[in-house]
Amino acid sequence: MFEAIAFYLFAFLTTVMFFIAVTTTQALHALTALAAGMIFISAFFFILGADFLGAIQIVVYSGAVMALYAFGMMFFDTTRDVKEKNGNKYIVFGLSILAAVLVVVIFAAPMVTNNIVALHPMIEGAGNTQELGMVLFTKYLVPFEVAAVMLLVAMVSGIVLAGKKMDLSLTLMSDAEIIDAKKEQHKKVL
Amino acid sequence: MEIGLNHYLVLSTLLFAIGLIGVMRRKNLLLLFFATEILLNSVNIAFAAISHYYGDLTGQLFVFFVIAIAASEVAVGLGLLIVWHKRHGNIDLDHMSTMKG
Amino acid sequence: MELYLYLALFSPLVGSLFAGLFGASPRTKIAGVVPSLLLLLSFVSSTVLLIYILSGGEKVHVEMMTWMATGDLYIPFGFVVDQVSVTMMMVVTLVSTVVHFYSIGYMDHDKGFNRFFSYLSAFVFSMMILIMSDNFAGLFIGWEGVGLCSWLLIGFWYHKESATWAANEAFIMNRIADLGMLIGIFLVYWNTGSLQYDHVFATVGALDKEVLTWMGIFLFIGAMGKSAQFPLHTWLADAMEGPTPVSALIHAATMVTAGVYLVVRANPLYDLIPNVGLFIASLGAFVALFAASMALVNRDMKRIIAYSTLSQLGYMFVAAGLGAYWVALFHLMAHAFFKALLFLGAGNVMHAMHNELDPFKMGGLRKVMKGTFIMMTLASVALAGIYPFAGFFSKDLILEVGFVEHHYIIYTVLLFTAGLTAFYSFRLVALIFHGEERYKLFGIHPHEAYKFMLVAMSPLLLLAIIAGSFKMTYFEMVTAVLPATEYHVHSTIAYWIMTIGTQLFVILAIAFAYKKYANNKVKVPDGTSKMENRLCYKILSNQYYIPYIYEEYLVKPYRELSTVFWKQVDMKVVDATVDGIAGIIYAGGEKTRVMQSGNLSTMLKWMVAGTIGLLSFAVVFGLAVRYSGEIKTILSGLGV
Amino acid sequence: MLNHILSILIFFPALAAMLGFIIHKDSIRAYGVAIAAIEFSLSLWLWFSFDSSASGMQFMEHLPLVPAFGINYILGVDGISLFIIILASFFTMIGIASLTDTKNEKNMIVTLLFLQMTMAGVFAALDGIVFYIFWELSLVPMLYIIGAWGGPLRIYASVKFFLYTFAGSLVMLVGMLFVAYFYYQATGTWSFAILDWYRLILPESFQLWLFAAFFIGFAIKVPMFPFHTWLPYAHGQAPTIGSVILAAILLKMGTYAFIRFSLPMFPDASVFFMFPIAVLAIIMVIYTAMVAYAQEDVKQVVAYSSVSHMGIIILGTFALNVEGITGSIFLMIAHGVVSGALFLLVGVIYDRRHTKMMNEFGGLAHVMPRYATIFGLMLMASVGMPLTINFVGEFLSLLGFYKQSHILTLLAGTAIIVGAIYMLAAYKKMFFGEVTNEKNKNLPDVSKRELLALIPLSIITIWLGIYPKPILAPINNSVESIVQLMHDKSITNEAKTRIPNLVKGAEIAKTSEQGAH
Amino acid sequence: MIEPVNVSLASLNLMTLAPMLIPIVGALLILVIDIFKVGLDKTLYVSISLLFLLMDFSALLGSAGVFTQDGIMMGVFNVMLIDGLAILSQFIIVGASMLFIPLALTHKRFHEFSYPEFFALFLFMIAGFQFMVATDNLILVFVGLETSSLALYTLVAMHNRDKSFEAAVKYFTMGALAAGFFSFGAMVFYALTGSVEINQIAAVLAANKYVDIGYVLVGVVFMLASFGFKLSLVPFHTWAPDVYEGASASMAGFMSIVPKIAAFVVAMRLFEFLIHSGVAWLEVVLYTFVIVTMTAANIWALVQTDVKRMLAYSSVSHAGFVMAAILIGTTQSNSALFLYWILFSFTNLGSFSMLWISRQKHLPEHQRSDHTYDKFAGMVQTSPIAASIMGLFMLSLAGVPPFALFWGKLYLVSSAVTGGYTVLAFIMVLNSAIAGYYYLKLIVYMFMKEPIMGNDGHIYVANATIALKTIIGIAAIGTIFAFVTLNPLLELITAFVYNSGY
Repeated sequence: MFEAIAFYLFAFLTTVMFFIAVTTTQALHALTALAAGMIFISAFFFILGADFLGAIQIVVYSGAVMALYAFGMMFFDTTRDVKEKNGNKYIVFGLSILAAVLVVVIFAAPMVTNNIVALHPMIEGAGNTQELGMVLFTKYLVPFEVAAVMLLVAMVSGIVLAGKKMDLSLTLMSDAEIIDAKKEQHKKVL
Repeated sequence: MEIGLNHYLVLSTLLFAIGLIGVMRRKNLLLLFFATEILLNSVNIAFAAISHYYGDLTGQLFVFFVIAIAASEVAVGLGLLIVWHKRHGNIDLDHMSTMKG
Repeated sequence: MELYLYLALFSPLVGSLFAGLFGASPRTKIAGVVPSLLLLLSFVSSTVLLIYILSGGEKVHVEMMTWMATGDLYIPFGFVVDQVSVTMMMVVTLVSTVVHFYSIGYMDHDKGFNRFFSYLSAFVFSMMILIMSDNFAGLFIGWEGVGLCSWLLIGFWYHKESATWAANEAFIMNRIADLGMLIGIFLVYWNTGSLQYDHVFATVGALDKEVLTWMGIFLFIGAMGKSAQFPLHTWLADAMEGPTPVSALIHAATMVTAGVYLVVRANPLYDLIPNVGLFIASLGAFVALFAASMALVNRDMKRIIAYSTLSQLGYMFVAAGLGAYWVALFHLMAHAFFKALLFLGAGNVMHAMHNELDPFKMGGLRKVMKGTFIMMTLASVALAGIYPFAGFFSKDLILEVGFVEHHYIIYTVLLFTAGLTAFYSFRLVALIFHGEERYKLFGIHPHEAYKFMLVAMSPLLLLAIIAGSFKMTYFEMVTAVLPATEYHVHSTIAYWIMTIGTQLFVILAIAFAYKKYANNKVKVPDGTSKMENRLCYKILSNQYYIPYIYEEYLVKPYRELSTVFWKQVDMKVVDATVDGIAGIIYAGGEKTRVMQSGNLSTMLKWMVAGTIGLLSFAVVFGLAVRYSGEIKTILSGLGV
Repeated sequence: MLNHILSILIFFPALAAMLGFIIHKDSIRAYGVAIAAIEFSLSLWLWFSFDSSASGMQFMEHLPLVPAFGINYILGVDGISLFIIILASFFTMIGIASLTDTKNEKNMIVTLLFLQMTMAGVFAALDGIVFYIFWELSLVPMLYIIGAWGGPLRIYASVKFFLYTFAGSLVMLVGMLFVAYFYYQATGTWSFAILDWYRLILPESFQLWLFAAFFIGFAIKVPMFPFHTWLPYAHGQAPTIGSVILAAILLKMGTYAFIRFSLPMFPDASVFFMFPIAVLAIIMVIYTAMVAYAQEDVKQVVAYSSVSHMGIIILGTFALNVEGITGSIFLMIAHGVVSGALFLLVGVIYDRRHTKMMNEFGGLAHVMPRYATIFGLMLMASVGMPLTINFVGEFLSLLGFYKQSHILTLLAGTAIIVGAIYMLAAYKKMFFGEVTNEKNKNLPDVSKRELLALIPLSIITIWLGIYPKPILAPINNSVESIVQLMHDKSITNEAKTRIPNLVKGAEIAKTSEQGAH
Repeated sequence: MIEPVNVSLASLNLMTLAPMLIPIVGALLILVIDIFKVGLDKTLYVSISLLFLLMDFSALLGSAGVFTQDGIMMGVFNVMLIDGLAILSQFIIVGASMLFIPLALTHKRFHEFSYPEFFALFLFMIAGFQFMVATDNLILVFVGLETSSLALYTLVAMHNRDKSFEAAVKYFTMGALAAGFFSFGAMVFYALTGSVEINQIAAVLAANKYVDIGYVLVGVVFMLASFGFKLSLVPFHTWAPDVYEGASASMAGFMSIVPKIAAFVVAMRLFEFLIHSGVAWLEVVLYTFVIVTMTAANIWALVQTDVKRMLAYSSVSHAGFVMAAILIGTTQSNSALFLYWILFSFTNLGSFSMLWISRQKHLPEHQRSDHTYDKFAGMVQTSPIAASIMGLFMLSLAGVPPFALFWGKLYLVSSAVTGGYTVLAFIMVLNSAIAGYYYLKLIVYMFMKEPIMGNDGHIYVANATIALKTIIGIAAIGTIFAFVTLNPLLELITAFVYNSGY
């Protein structure tokens, strides 16, 4: 019973929050609603016994990602009203509602599957974090390392793209301009 | 009233649909990225629920990786937006249609 | 004998090539003399062969080399000299020798002198192939070859629009008939397995009547074109645009008789299908009358003679159709002599009159052109069939054939035509040589032709007079290969009545012609006289409006249809379809490329829309599978 | 060397063309003529070493290319292909020799040499894929020739030519893949070798579909009505040399392919489709002849006349008997010579006047008598005058088809009438009458260089018209074996009766002879 | 309680990781070098990248050798899956990359190559792709996919001009949406089967006899959408033309080959078993995708005015063409896919490289985009060899024999024929015919038109260096003489594909 109440409550809250996040014209509202939604989602994780995920959901999303977005928002100066031209709202909503309805039609039906064998069953008596760690560092070691590479890639990309070096475009400069620019740089360094 | 897997799946789908709405109607790229986050998050709920009901950890691992991916995407996406913003002073995708046809 | 055969056959070719060598160079006598002498050689060789055959020699048969051989088909270049072909060879070489010599004078002033002899000899060569070939394919070579030479010679004065038009007309009309001929040949091949005369005629007896009939009909269609039978006759009159010696040689004596020759040659075939024979005879009789009627009112000297030729060809076909092949061949021979003479005479007149052709503009020429006058008169007499000239023996024989074979209608028609023939022949003679000297009105100073031209014509004159006396010799010779039916009216009285009656009728016609046209009252018609405005005159002078009909209802529609095919069908339907398909594809690209608006939002929408589309399809499918049982029940309930 | 003569024939010009790039442009013509002459003499050598009495393939070469997929480099000639190869090299030679002032002469000659490679390849190939390679590749040089040296609409014409044929041959390719697959199913190995395919007996329903697929490829190439509309454009826009080779050789690929592929591989389908195709052929003959009559441009007349003649060739091919097929092959060569010559002749006048409109001319016989004579000769050959090369082919083709249908042959036979009509009309417009146009008054007659090309063609036209045997005999041998093969392979009764059995016929004749004794 | 885990090192089969680790090491090395010494020339990095790719290639050769002997290998807790598909596709990925990297050595300076990070990201990306193809675990697929994609977005943007930013943003955003689809699809499969490993999924679904077909279809739909994006199937292709146009020509050529083959391999793993289990729906949908993608992309390519955009649409069309192989799903068709793609990579890289060497920095006024058709008008007169080579590539793309792509088309269409897809075979060839038009258009411009005023032909080779010429030469030789290597190639591919169970 408690579970049901919690589910419906948080379901309602996340839905509303996310809905606000995609519809509001106030960027700040959107950001706030999104962050709230994320936190509510972590509630589901806790309900479902995925404590570790709940924690990183809050840490990574609400902490890191939202902070990044907030920073971005300030950088882009989009804290004010966002003016968006939306010519064909009906298409947007029509398509989405259709999508939702279609999937719900199927998902509302019970699954008859019965051959499911848990490959990595939950272990009695171990904490969620422990369990995850076990699997992550055995079976999913490679994906984990690749994810590390991915984060490295993301980092390098972020640095490169946001870096100062991108301000001048060698692609658009003729050879002479490039030489001039080089000299300029040298001066600065000196 | 038992909350079953289907409930979570339906919820996840609804949230996914909300994400799609955002993806389709947002013209401000930053806000558009919000919507993509919603997409990933909605799936995460479903994964966690399935994991829970099947007693299998893979779903939670998937969520773990999805979160990592989402974080990386944010980094790259913001990087791209920054370069664009530096040049054009806006991040409105309606201004971004020099190539077409 | 083979040597003579080759001499007879190839010397015209050598002559042609020799003259052809000078084709592009200015006029030289030698280009005319050498071919003429070579033809004389050919003539002599033919004579030798004739004597050889006459003296009872075996027919000469040579096979020079293979032409086509594939599958079961085997066609050699084979030549045969037998009684029939040697007769034709004599006619052809004699007339052409005469015409060649004559032409040296006639074409004297023409720029294309060398070219002319080249063509003319080439024609003789083709004609020789036609008559000497031992198979249908060889015949067809000659057949087409003479057609080609005829085209070249009719259009000899190619700067004249009318000449080239006539040349093309002749060629195309002949082609129509040649198609029939070709089909006939195919029929022969597929039914007998060969094209060699001896093999074919040995096997035709075993064939179906129906097949034989078709064979006969198609071969005769070929003959109709070459011999200008109705309805393919219009080209012959128009062919008179060519130089007159050409008309004499090709369009009177030789080429046009090729059709008759074909029927004669194929006599074993036609003997088996008397119905077709009767048709040929009827058509012949019709053409005889039909052509003669057009000759009555015509105002073109050469055309009159051409119609006369046509009419006489009709006679020949009557004979051939009724199975009297030797008679047909005999008339062919005799006709060749006097008709060529007539044409050459006409040529003299033309020369004298500076190419004036309207006999109404001449008159009284007998004073200045005595020799020509005599020759033409005698030729006309022969044509009219007055005893003892050649025409009497050959033409009266055909009348007799008609009578004896109990085809009285044909007989009557031919008899009437004989009168007409006499009338128009002497109308022409009278207009040209008698009466007032109307040419003076036009400021022409006529003169007689070169002496040697007259000399050259003299053999023909001689033969026109005496050819009839060879009848029995000839009969004995040819009947070695042709059916030897003698045609005698059984009752002697009837015979005499018929003969004398015919003679009287003809003489009356001549007298009438003289009375009407040999006086000084004849005026150059100007289209106002009462007679000229009569309906029948108009019909006749317009050749029954047949050329008009052809032009209006065949040529023009063909031309228009061609243009429609090109401009409407080919360009606007066939090609437009191809381009249309390409255009639709291209336009499809242009129309739909807006999908790529360049706007990211649109792109995302497309992605989502694609997914949704797939989803809807999936749901429909999934539901259908899940509820397949129920759906089936409902459907069966509905009676599907 | 004789063992590889076909490869040499194919690749020698290509190698020479590559070398041609480094030759100075002033000397390129001599080089081109020399190469083409060598190529031609090689092809003559091929002829002399060819055993005319044998019916099978000769000078076979076999080299695995993609054995895993059954693609092999197999070459060989028989009587059917031999003469077209010779003709191709001959036309390349005289084409280069008589080339008049052309911009970028070097490119032209190099292109022509490449074209020669593809032409030799198509007719020598005995593997479906190798055949297809050369077949497609031949489009490229021709595309370039039309597109780079053509008239004002050249790009449209060349692209249309390329795409149309390309699309058709792709469909054919699918057909080939099917045949190979059926062969695979039957034997367990892949093979694209034509001689292997010959051994394959397919059910009639398959034959019909495959025949249709091949037909589209071939029919467009021929081109058959209603796929012919690329041809007038291609000819109309192409430079003289392009038209010559297009008409003389490239069109023959289609008809040749019918004989090489469609007939022996699908005998029942050939019989089944005989009448529809014959009807198409007759439409080609009559309809295009009429269209030709309506033309105002002399080159278009010749172009449409090509279509018309190709109709007869198709008809002969689908006579399905020795006479017809032999005739059609002979007519291919004949038409190659004659239409090639006619296009050369049109080129002669085009070089002088830079127009091809007939109303611009008139009375040319006065000004250019030699030209008029040669034109006249070719005209007569074109209308099928006996003792010219065309007649032999036309006669045999029609004769052959007469066995199958009387009425249709009669209709097709109108070719000799309608052909005469447009040809004579065109000749009359151009050569007869008075010289009316001032510009025509002083045109020079045919030059020596032009005669260099025209005289040999004239000689061939007459020589082979009088004595076709040297060509007819080898063709006949090969055709007999194909017809026999078709008869043996055919399944339906209809086909058994339509296609003559040569062996049985001979046996009966023998036994009856014995009986007579 | 959790038991300690004992894993023997041998059972991990760490060798399977070698090919992926090599580029990662290379990338790290580059980053490290950059830390120590700034401003080194790009030639150094090109050489290092090339070297590591070469090592990667030889490592792959090793794997290939092992595969031929022992068959399919699993490694590192059965996450890595080294089968024929993985090896073949890695060969293509690494091979094409080796052809791509030297294209950095242009005569003109372009922005991205001044970064050592460019090469590092490039190598990371290669590793990402390699991971993606060498596993059947959807998690690793996803992570690999994202690694490579994120790097690729950056590489595109690093060209540093407005169009490339626009391209990168578009690519990125749509990529993010596709990532969402991917995770959703994976979720559905996970919900259905409790597994994220394709083999396992297949096994469970088969055991259940596809009772939950509706769920399966939803999963397939989202997977299709995700891979449709990666493979640029219509209507998920919209990024392709814009991104190709925005990216540098060399990068566009790279993108037309490497990411797609990786996606193809995953699609093959994922859809092949579904097709074989008789999911009629999927067959219909794929059929539609193939036809629509081929045809629509073709007709859009027809109307392009820019060669690069035309080639972009043409690549889309080719992808649709090759997608047919997955639809057909026989060993022959799957082999044909690899054969096609190998041959395609030579030709397409070649043609994009030709555009690359003619890249101008500043466009003249009459020229609207980088590579308009007009720019190539009359090219044969000024630079005949370049024009001939370009023409060669166009002919090959059009499928004119005997050039490379013809053989691919031949084998692919043949597989359609063999697989019983007759109509599809005809549609495929007819599309090739339509495609002929736009390839021909460029040939027409190059060979049959007069050059635009003031074009002295320098622009066509302005960017050329020995390195670029070598690459183009290799591509040209590969295009012309493909038939020589065809037989061994075909045998190898067939053996690899067959032994992997496809």
